[in-house]
Amino acid sequence: MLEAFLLLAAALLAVGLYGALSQQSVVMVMMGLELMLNAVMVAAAAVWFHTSPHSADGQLLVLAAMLAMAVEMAMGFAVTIAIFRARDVDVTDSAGDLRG
Amino acid sequence: MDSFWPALALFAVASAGVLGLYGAAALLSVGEPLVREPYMGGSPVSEHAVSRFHVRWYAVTLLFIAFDMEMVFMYPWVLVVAEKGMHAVGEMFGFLAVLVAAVVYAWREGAFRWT
Amino acid sequence: MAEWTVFVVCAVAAVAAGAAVFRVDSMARATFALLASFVFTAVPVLLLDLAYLGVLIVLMMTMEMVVMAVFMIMFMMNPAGLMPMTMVHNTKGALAISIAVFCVLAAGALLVPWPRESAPPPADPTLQLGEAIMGDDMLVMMVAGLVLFATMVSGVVLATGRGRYDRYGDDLRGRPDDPIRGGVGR
Amino acid sequence: MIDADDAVHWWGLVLAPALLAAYAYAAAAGSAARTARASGAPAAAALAAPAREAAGLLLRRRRTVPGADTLLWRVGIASVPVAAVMAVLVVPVGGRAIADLSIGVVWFNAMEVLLWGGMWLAGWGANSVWGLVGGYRYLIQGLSHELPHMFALTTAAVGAGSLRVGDIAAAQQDVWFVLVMPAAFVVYLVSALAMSFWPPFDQPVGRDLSGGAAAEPSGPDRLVLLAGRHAMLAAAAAMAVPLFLGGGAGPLLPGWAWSLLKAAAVLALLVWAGGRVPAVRMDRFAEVGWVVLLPLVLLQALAVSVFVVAGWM
Repeated sequence: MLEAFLLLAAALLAVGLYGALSQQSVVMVMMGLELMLNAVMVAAAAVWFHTSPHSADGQLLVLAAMLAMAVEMAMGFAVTIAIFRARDVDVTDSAGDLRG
Repeated sequence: MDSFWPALALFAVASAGVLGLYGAAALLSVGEPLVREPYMGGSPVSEHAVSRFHVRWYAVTLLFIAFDMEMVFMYPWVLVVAEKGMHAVGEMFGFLAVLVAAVVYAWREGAFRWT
Repeated sequence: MAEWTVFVVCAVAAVAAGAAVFRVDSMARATFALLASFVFTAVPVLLLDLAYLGVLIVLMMTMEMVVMAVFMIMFMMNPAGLMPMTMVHNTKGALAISIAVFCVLAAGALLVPWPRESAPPPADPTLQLGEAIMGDDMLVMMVAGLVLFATMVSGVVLATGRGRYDRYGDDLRGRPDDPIRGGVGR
Repeated sequence: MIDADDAVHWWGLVLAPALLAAYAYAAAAGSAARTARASGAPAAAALAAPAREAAGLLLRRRRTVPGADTLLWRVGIASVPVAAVMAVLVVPVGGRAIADLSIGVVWFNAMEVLLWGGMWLAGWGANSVWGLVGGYRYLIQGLSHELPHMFALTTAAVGAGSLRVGDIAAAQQDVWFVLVMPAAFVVYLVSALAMSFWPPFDQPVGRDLSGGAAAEPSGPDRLVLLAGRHAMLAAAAAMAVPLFLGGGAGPLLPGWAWSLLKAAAVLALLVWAGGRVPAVRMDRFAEVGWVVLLPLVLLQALAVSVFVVAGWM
């Protein structure tokens, strides 16, 4: 059963990676990152249950992934707002372009 | 250990109720659906509503996303606070005080106002 | 057997919904496909006896994805997907990398001899989590508090276009020049 | 997980949604009677008004809007009553819930938050400006009341030292939590009104938006949305009983009767207050929620935690 959960996590991570690599818009890139963190949560929960249920480390890893997701979202949106306000773009390719 | 089968069953019951209403309406209602422009108080509709929409409270969303992560820790904390004693209360409310300080800062900057 | 069925259905649905995020044109549909993916992955977590974490995923992800929808609609040029347009680069390379990563991870998942724990899981995993947060792993919460504080302050700094000095004037003595009065204060 | 637990009451699968529907109807009839009395019409005739309206909505020819995202629209509308019914999974009547989950409080919280998505989709899917603005209004209300609401729930859980709703009700043998944590109770009632966009928090379906999120839904869509709204109010009122009002505790009558009576009383209070309090605009409420309600309920939670640790509760 652990293998099945890890396969699910691997599939979610791959889908998220595809999105994060291929999308141009900052918000869509963030959605890819969220899917990858989702995969981390599933994997951490499954590994906790099957290999080390006596310690809470697996559960804490799920919480850490959730926290990372929230911070990533809040900061991602804040930076996007700041860039958008200054430059009127929300596309990663243009944000890397340093000329104003 | 919790059983979530009742939750699944209740979801089935609730969905069946909603589908039943739609089914009854399909049997009882009169005529084909009428396709009409959205109600605009009589004004002609000049564009789709589902276009870019600037919310004026975007700063609140950022604060909320950060602050609500605190609940992730507070719910399990509830189970141990009586046993761990005053030290646990101090830890949690110290943590909360830090976040409230950020809320006060945001208030002072006017982040809760529509801009 | 019933659990296995639920797992397979939810796992397939989670991956399908995750893939739909990058396939649909409508940004609203993309966001809610991502929410569906999260809800479907919460069910396998519930199957692992992690009642708290599973329900927490539904709770937190619903709120986060609705906020995500707000920003998707604000920033995307074509939020309803009414005009077909794509905003992607290097799809082939991304696809190749993703498939390669999946193959490596799947091989790892299947081939690595994972250690097995024969001890049963704790009676109440939520209690275990609470004891860890308040006991040995207190550092996690302390770090989280500081990180969240930093996130909130820097989020306000970056996101608000009009701070204190814009509202009150340079000497901070004028009346705030707000389009709409707030509920508390001046 | 697969074994049927002793704590699971399967008959509740039928009974709880039926009771919820009855309470939701009572809320609708109550507010119709209030409107009728205010306009001088006989209040008794208004008791059948919701049934007439529901029948009319079932029979009426429905309207739809060009360019509507029908899938998301339907999903959003349907999720409102479904979330309300799912929320009562953990609400005990006389000490018996369908399933008294060990994390019942979190479950209730999660189900009630599903309305954020549902209401936004109900507004978005219609491709109507008024509907969309209504959906966004619901979100900012949610962003303003949700944190105080969560801390109100947590305060009750701290008082009992458990997230199980049954334990919270049982912990009030000596003193009801409403007496120990009045601020949390008040905040809970405010958030109950706001989460079911009941007056004074009815801006998401406000008249100034010609109905807001409910402007375009017609026929069964409208029926499902409005029924879900009333069901959510009823569910929130029912949840207040185990959280703050001692659950099924009371003299003479059996526990289930007390649970139902208290839920009816809370629901009546909410419906009555909705008609008495001036409308609260969400642009004002955002700051009030964050700067007044949040610190207030946090101080309440701190006081209760200290009581619990000191052994006074």
